[in-house]
Amino acid sequence: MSDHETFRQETRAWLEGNCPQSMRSPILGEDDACWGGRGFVFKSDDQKLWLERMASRGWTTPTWPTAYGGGGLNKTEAKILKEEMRKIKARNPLNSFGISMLGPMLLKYASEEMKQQYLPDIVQGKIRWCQGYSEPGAGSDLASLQTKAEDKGDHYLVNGQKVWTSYADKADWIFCLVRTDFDAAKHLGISFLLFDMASEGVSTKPIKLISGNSPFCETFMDDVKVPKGQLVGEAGQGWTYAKYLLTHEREMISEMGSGAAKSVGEIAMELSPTSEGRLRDPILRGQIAAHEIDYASFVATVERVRDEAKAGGGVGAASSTLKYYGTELNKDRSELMLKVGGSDALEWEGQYSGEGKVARTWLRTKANSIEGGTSEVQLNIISKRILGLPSS
Amino acid sequence: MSDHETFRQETRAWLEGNCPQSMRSPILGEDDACWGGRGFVFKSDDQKLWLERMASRGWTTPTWPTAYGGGGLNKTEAKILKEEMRKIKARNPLNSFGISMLGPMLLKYASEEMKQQYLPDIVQGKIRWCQGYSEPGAGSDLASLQTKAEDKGDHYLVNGQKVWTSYADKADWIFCLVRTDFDAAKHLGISFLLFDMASEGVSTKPIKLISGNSPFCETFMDDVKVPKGQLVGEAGQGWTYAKYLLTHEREMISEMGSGAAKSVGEIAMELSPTSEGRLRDPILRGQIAAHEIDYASFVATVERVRDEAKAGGGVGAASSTLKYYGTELNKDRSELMLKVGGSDALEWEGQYSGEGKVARTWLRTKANSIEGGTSEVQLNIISKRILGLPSS
Amino acid sequence: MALVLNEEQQLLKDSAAGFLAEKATVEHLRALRDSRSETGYDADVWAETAEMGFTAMVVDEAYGGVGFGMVGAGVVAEEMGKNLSASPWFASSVVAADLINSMASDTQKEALLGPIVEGSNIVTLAVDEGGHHDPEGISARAEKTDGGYKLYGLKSFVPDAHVATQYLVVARTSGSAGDKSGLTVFLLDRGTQGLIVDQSIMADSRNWGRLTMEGVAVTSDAIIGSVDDAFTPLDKTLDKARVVIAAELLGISRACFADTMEYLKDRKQFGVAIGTFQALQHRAAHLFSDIELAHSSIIKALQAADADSPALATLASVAKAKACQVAELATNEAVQMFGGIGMTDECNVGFYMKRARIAQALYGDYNFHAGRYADLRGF
Amino acid sequence: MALVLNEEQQLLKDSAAGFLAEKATVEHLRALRDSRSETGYDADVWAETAEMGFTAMVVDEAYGGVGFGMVGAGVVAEEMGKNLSASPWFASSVVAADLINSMASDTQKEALLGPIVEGSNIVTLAVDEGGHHDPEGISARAEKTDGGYKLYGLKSFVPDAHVATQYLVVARTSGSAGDKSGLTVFLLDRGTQGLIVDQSIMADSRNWGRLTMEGVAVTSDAIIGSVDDAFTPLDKTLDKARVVIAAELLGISRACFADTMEYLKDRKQFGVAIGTFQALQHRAAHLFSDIELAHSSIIKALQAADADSPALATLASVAKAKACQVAELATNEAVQMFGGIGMTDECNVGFYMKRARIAQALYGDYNFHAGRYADLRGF
Repeated sequence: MSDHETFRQETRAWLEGNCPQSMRSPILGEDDACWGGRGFVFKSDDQKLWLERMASRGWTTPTWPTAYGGGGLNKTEAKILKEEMRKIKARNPLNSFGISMLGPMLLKYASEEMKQQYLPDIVQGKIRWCQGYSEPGAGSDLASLQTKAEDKGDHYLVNGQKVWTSYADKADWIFCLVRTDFDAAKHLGISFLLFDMASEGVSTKPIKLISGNSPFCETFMDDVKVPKGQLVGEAGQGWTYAKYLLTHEREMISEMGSGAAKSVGEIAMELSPTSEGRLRDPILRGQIAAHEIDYASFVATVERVRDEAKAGGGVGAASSTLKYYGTELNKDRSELMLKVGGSDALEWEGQYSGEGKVARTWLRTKANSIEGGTSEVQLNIISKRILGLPSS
Repeated sequence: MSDHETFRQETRAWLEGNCPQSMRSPILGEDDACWGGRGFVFKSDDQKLWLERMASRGWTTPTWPTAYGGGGLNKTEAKILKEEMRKIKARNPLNSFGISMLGPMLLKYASEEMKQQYLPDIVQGKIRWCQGYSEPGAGSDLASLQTKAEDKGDHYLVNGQKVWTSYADKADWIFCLVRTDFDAAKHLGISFLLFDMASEGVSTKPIKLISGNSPFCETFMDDVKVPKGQLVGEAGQGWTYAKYLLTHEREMISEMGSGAAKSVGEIAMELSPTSEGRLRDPILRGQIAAHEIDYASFVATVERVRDEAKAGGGVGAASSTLKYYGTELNKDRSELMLKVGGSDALEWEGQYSGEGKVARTWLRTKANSIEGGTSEVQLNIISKRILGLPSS
Repeated sequence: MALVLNEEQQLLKDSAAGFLAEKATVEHLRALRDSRSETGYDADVWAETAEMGFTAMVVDEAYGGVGFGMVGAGVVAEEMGKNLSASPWFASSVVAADLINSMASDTQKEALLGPIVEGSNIVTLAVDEGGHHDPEGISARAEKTDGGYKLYGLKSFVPDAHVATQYLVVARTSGSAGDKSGLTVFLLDRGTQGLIVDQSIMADSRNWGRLTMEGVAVTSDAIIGSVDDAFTPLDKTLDKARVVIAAELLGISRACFADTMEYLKDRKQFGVAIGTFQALQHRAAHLFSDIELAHSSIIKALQAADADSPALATLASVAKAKACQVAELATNEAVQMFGGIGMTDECNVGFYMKRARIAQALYGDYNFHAGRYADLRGF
Repeated sequence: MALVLNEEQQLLKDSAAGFLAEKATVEHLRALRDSRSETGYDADVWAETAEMGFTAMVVDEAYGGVGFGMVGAGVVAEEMGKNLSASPWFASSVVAADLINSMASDTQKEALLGPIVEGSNIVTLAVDEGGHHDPEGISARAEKTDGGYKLYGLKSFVPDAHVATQYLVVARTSGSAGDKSGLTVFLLDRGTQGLIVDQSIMADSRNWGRLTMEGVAVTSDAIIGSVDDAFTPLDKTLDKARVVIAAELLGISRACFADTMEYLKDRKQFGVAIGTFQALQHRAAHLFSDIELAHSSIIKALQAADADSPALATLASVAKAKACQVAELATNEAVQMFGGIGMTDECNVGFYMKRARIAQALYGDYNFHAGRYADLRGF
């Protein structure tokens, strides 16, 4: 038996014995996920147990080195783990920006000491991180940030404001872009700081969205003291680290919705009038077919990009294509869901619609092509970096 | 009875008595139209008769002043004439760039002497005109033209090359943009000349298009002497006249196809498989409906723009909207016609397909959004002149 | 007829624009929503709306109307769309008023239209029963009894249901779901035994509700028009309603587009106004053209309604379909061009977007009308 | 299976690319067209194509094939698309070869496949009868006679008909148009009494023709596969053919896109390269993304074909539909971005566009496959 086959069988047996039954069904929404962190209240004992068991093997971060608490798996093993988890519908044990965004960047750029200090807590879900990138008025022009970090010898004194900080009101620590040099060129004066959200001078204010939810905050920094040891890499190199991190964020966002349990066509057949085994609205049927043809091609592209990356070569600019197309398709899917449901899908409150689940999800998707770099920014990246079209 | 009602009855009677029966059916293609000019060979006696009779009343140019041979009709009367001609399916007696493009500009900008000299021959179809605007390599940047006209006292000496000259090989005269001042700013050194295509030094070469036809030529001017009297208006003001003329060209092109005898839906019902009174391909049915909904809205817009112009205010930037949308719809219509006909529509030679009528028409429409100002140029105009968006 | 407003219609437009921009704006709607208003509209503004004569557009002059017809209603609806004005105007003063005006007996008109024009009664049409508009598919039924009828069934997506004083309920007196014949309109008073009215909270923060009829007993006097034959006149009123709601969608598109253009001119990124980016300029110019096309199709259909043209059905489907497509594009482009700000509740774009999707769904969405167009045109 | 080419497949791709870019380019096609070539392809190049092994992709090794399978055929087809290589390769070496390879008896394979691989015989499938692909709708009929069958009917849009040596004709041995059962494949030799072959000149300047069968007598030996049951194996071969033609469309899209990008970088207007205009950049970037999606769907479907996956039908419809949509966009964007030059016959864009529409129509256009996808997915 090949090593991989052995690994598969052992993994299957371990999952079978360790994944609680209640953790073998899809989550019902972001509220139902395990986010970890200092103040996190587990929804159930099973949720806590599942996190602990997976974290003990480092399988919350399967490919991270064991030296930092990770699983130390190679890519093939990690794929097998994922496949086996999928087979029993095992939930992701931990949702974490520490894992999906900060961690890969620290692994690549941080000092050994810093890795030792921060990575294990991310693996265990002990610290919940948030991202301090965007600032009011900056939008796509991320590098125009104005949050100031003055060098005060042993610490930086941070003043400024961030916006679109996901779950800042629930996070323990923030990874934050600051300007340490106002004389340097726009992209060169930026540094990358980590600090505790409980630090004196940090405050947050949730932003109410069109979906009625408030997953984002404004974050204010008023004379916040950040020890020098919490600077990642070198001062002035923050933009390089930030871009690397953004590539991972793009990947994550482009996959949102790609785990959708049911296709639009299936849902439509359940909800819409049908006639002789077909949707009664032939135009809707054509629209859904068009969407699903694109979606199937997109999923194949995600697969192909991974396979190509595995065969050598990084993700690189391909992530812009996936981010752009994936988020546009996700919006398209939501518009189709409105058409499928008709006026029923536009209810906002009430049990009938699960408190407006379809409508609120639809509105939420509108942000997909804005957050993590707008569609326009991705198209700019593609046209310049891949197609080599000239700048004006 | 109102004056207009009287006019309508008189017009109807005259048309009934004067329009030959064979001129009461749609033309079969550009070859079947009456173009006039010195060398024109009439397709039939009826065609000649119909031109002469209409020209004798000035009704080839119904709204032009009688002083220049026009019909002298007001807008309402002209509309009535058009309606009555449509009722009996009367053909346009004369296809002419002199009428649709040059004439309106001369009426606005030319000297009285010039009007007397050129307009009556246009009305009578005695002289066939072509347009010398585009130059090789200029494309949308029309004003970058390089054809040189040197002031030699009593004449200009013209040297240069034009391209996309419609039917230059069949035209008698050309209206031609030339550069008379190479030191002036780009738009200011341009003048507007008229000259005989039989002048020494003028030669033409047809351009073979993807449709297999050659309606356009390259036109070469090699030391062509053009008398000063053939300059329109003032030297250096050619760009102003050219732009005015372009507005009329845009209108003309935007209406191409709007006289389509049958809707796509009707044609599809004749050519495509149907089932219980509907097209058997429900996706095609949806695509045709989408096209026709847009087309009906477009036709209503053409009507509204005219009515608004009549109620005061010119055509102005609205012509860009019509040009842009009309040509895109015309291309869309042709793509749909391919879908309707399937492989039958892609035949290129042979009686079965009328020598590839559908395919060649389809290819011809691709030029609609290029000629007379590309769609991109129209969108630039709309965003700047109507929406007031800033230039970079 | 020229596809432009005449002088009177232009004055009406200016008057509606001025009144609504002061009294019934997005801000007013936001306040109603945040206070969880029980009525969902401002009673004083509604009374003023009636005083201004906006409630009298489609009613014959003999019954207190002002004779502006559907062109007038469309002009007002466009301004309502621009301001997202919350009121029972569309349900009562346009749809119910036109149905009564065109179907009811003289006695009924005499009794019903005055209070509608005055705004003292709010009447609403209950036609749909599921998520999709389908007047032929109605299955609510009216069973013949000794003294009249008993009604059973459900009605959903009923505008202003919980504030209405009377309901025009379409029910089946014969045939079965899918038949055009067999439909009859009944007038039900609020509070009639067996009639349960539930409010629905919809995405647009406006008034909607459901009716449940558990054997609602009415006499034959409650019938508007003739028994079994409601479909044709009902569909004509629906066609007019479709064009007027298309005009509201046009107003939404125009206002949302205007806000977006202003933002493109003001908002700076990378040191320049984002309106200088050609990719955005071209999308804006395309959207502008689309809005102009929708405008033309709507005014053409409104005029056809007033002229009682046989082309109304086709033109109404063109206008509603085009307006739906344009409103979807305009609101989606707005949130994308506004970026993060467009995602926040404090920005008006979300309000436009939510109301647009509701108005798109009402009386047939794009797909309904594109399919209907193809049927009407015989392909 | 990883969605990337393995080393052997990559070598095949490089070899095809090199060979075709030298021997069978758009320029060669233009020359064939302008000389009104009677055969429509270059016999020497065709012989070389066979020598290089490209004609042996889909045939079992036992019959002279090289075992590259459909992935191999797709790789070659993409390069043929890039060059618009004119040859009977697709009709004979892919479609006919696969049909025989999968349906014929050992004796038939022994007899037929060798000459196909050698390129000495050109065999083509005659399935369609009208403007639209519709294998179930076949009405050409084969009437049972004493010694065999007599065939009657018309076949149109037959690739390489007038240069073929043999025809695989699908005809109805029972049932009527619309039935899946009752179809049978017959092998007809060129020149058989009653078989009339007419060339059609199509927009792509490639080889097409019509067959008229006026009682073509054949013995039962002419039957490939079993009587009445051809639909299922035929549709499987068609699915493979659909993906391979999708790969050709991908090649066309890529070449056309590459030419366009080059033009955008070189062509100057208003003093700058037109590739600096953001509106064009965004359209180019979108198109690029679309081409990448088509690529992925095609390689996935090609692998499914070789793995004999039950998902082939769905994946084939996804791949063909996506390739059709992308090729239409790529060619239309090309002519628009090239402007006037793109309208001239001397520019290659027109050739790409014409061939693309033909390849789009062949074995089901976008609409056919979108509808088929919906049927297969049960909605």
